[in-house]
Amino acid sequence: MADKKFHVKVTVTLKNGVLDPQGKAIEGALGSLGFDGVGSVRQGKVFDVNLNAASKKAAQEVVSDMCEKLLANTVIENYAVEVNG
Amino acid sequence: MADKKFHVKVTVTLKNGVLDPQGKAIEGALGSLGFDGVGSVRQGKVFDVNLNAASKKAAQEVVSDMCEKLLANTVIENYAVEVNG
Amino acid sequence: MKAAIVQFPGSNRDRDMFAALETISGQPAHKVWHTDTELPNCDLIILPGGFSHGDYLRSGAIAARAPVMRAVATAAAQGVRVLGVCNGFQILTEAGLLPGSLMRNAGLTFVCREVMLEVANPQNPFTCGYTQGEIIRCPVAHHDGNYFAAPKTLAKIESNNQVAFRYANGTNPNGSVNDIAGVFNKQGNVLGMMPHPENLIEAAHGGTDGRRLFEAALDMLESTAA
Amino acid sequence: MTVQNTQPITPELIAEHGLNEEEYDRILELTGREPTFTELGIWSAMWNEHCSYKSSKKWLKTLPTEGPQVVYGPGENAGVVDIGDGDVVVFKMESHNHPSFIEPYQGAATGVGGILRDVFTMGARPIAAMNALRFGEPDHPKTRHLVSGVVAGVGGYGNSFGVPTVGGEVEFHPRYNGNILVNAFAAGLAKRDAIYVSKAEGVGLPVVYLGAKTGRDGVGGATMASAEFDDNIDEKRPTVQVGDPFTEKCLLEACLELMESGAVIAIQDMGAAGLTCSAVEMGARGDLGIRLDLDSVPIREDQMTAYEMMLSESQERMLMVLRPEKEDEAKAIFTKWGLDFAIVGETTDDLRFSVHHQGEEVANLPIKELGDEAPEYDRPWLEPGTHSPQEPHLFAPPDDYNAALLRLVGSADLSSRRWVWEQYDTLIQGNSLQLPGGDAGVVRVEGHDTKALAFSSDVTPRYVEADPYEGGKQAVAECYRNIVATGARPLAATDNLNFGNPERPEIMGTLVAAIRGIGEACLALDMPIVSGNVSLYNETNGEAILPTPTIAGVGLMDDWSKMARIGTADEGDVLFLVGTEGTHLSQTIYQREVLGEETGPAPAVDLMMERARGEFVLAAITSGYASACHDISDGGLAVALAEMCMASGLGAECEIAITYPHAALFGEDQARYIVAVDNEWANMFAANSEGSGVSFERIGTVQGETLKINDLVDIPVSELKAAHESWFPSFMNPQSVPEAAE
Ligand SMILES: Nc1ncnc2c1ncn2[C@@H]1O[C@H](COP(=O)(O)OP(=O)(O)O)[C@@H](O)[C@H]1O
Ligand SMILES: [Mg+2]
Repeated sequence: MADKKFHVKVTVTLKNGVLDPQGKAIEGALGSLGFDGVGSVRQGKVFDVNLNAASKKAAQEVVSDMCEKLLANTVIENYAVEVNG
Repeated sequence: MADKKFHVKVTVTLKNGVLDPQGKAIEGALGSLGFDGVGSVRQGKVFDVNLNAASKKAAQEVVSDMCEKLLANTVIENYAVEVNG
Repeated sequence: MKAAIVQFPGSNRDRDMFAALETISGQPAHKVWHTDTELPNCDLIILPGGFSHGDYLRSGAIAARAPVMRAVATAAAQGVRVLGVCNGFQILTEAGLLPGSLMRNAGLTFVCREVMLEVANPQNPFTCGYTQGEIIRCPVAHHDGNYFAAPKTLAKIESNNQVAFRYANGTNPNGSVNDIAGVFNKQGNVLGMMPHPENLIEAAHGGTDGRRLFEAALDMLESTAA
Repeated sequence: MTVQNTQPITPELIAEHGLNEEEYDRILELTGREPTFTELGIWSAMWNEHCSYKSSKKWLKTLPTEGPQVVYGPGENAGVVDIGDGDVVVFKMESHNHPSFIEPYQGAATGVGGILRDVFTMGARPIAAMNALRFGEPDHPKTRHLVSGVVAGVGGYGNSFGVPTVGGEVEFHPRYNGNILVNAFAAGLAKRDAIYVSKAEGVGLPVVYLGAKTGRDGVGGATMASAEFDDNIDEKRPTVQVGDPFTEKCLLEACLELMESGAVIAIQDMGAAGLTCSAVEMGARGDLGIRLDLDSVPIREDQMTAYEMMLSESQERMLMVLRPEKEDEAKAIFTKWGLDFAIVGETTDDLRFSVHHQGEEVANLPIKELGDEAPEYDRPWLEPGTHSPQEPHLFAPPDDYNAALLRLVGSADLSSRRWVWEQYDTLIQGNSLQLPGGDAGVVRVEGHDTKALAFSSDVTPRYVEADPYEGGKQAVAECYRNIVATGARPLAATDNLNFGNPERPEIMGTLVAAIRGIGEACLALDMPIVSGNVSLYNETNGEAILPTPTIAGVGLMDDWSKMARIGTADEGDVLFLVGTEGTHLSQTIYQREVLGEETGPAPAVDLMMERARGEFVLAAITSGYASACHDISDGGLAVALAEMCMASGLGAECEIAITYPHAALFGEDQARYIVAVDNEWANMFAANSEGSGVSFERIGTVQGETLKINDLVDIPVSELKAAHESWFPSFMNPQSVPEAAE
């Protein structure tokens, strides 16, 4: 079957309430660099995945599966998948 | 001045041509998990920043400044700032 | 010669470095806190290993923006010797005092083991205790030591003889480009390296190959080229 | 998730808190009324197995805990042992089994963080760490993921914190498929006259909260650690604690600075059931009441209830009682290190634990009873059965001794753990004299020219399963031997007792017998138990882990220049076997790997013989006769010889007296060592052994590049090494080695 190319963006973020030491350190550093008014910073990951799939829906599914199996640690992280044609 | 709350999303990605060991390792791991058709994977970071600023534009500016000064290493990374009301 | 060691929150080989300098020179080094804006009068500034600020965001990134780094940059511009080991190397690249970046190890895991280093340029106050092409032993212990520089920068580093050490005999532990383990700045008074010479300076460490680096930097060698 | 303090106390709620009817009746009596919701949480935290040791206390009391070297035995955050010159070594081991199964990286990382905190809470700077890990069978679908996460987590925390990891264990067995074990050990150095404990003194003094902010992490965690798993495991996930080694490193430096300033009266880290346990302990120990004001507790999440704050297991937090006049100085230190500092209460004279939140008193309980009156059970137990001995002739010999030996050194349990320990910083602090790969990790005592400490962690669960009493003895004996083999004198030990559900009499019987064995061995080998940890309910769907009482020992070396190593034998050295010919093949690695069975009794441990041979080997090493030394354990004499050859890169030619070849080569009889002696000293060594009545045999010479044993074994050392080094990497990276060896 003739697959199409898709560009998929995956965003992985920590679940609510899970401690984010990185975010905390960045908040501190922004403060000491003189940035005021910073309420909170949370850090996450993005993945740009290029892949071949039969359809947009198939791409969405396969990348969600990748998230479950590898890209996200679903015990403490959420993920979002966004497919671009 | 009465500041408003803004939620800003910063995406930091490696510039083209910059080595991405994590992305490469993920490509390999996806392959061995049986995912076919994966062209390339690049890993980046996202930051969710909550801050107070006078306006959307001000928020945009201050966060861009944060990127220049800290959040991104502009020698090897690009950044994008997206402000939500 | 007087040395100063800069301490950041999360530095953890500062004590190793302090002990090594004292063992070698018999003199305690100054300790400088990351919020200090002035440096004590010294001829050698050392940024030690560790996980400054947890290495959060990027290794060395937050430390590179500490107040003390302005003073370090000024001193470096005046020709004071600056040595960054491991996290110190990462901080120096983040601060723009050395070219290139240290990315995640190619194997993605932390690596602690002994490697072999080839001395690539001994015409320098840090490396003049070694000979050209000499192979020495040195331990590494890092997660982000994969040296990377864009092709143009890399070409410059090579043509200026800015490579201090290369991993030798197939012992590159992290995927560094051109096996680079340590680089100088253009002027040659700033050195950054991933391996830990301070952990191989006495019999108890099982070898003393790291010693000559400090003896050279402290002008303690018998015949130091000026 | 926010449950108000007025939540009615129903039988379901009581059961959810792991409390039975009898326990609840006692709580009603001690409270003098129905407890509030927060109070129920406090009682359950204090009375759960993890904090109260209610099933094991009766038996733990039988362990030897005293000796002239012991400064503080069990009961403090860590044991404290004198090493002379005004110095002490402070150490303990603790499990983080359940959390590591749920989230391997963070579970292992926070386990390391917890044990480091126990050590520096007492004023000691951590100088060495170990990790004893047990995973399910290699083929189990979860194992690889768990190994990689746990190892990365142990390294991620310890490396960043800056403590060298100098030893540990990794084993695989199907009985750990549903319950892995992560036991973390840490040791620190302090001055004998500058040890800090949790006992508060003085009324009206500020109770100070230090370190990281409080979130909802691990709420219910202590309860979880003491509950059996079932398939509903997913529901328990959101309570995962995340470790922040950076904050912990800052906390270490700040605490040590603060102690030096003289501001600290009492200090207690917040571990399981954080604020509750630490506050109660400080008060109860000091015969004081504590009043807490939760509105001052630094929090990082909105709308936290009193219940959540009292039970939160957020990491990197401490509670202290400070001298009021030093408050400003103390605060400055913490600000310098970027840590939260808040006065959250005070000591009182009414022996009540009184907790206030938003203008309301949410708990008011008798503090002594909370601390000391936890139930203590004499659970029914069954004396374990025994196996009759199996003579060597009942076991088939291998078709090919070379193949058998290669198989053993390349097996899952005996292969090199390099893949693991290279992810750990083993060199930091510049004092590591022996790295993982030998018998024990050895670390120089900073500030002293010649002294060093040796560390080893050991247990052979298959022996404990076969015979808990002998297995318990064996764990201590092997630890003793590993320390002796470096030339250090064993000083004291800590234990981590990992077992299944103690409410099952056969499991309880195993625990009882193992403790008896451990106790006897510790007494005979002069290694008092100075701290420890018990992890029960390691079961999934009714299947328990192998009984795993991990023993971690510490030894002292007066002069490290005399130290022995596994790999320092020289060409021409004479090899001696200290001990007798191997005879015991039941429950051996040979039986398991080559014959595919695990049957019969564990090897018996003759403690008098262990002691006598240990003393002899120690004397030989400290008088400088031994150029290398290694104890004989898993895999027997042949594996021990192979390990010495691989470590030195040199071969050996051995001719040994043999009755049953397979038993002589692979038997796992106890109390044995191999010592390499310079040819010049060989006769002297032999005369000394004879003189001291220790059995020995001159078995061969170090030479060439091949290991030869009689006409049975003839393998190039390089081939042994290839088998030994390849198992772990090919297991963890199957894609890079397509046809991974089984
Ligand atoms: N998880 C680990 N971390 C660090 N070192 C380890 C680990 N597991 C095993 N080792 C090291 O590998 C070597 C072999 O382990 P083991 O077979 O358990 O030793 P022994 O038989 O002497 O008790 C030892 O030096 C031990 O400390
Ligand atoms: Mg051993």
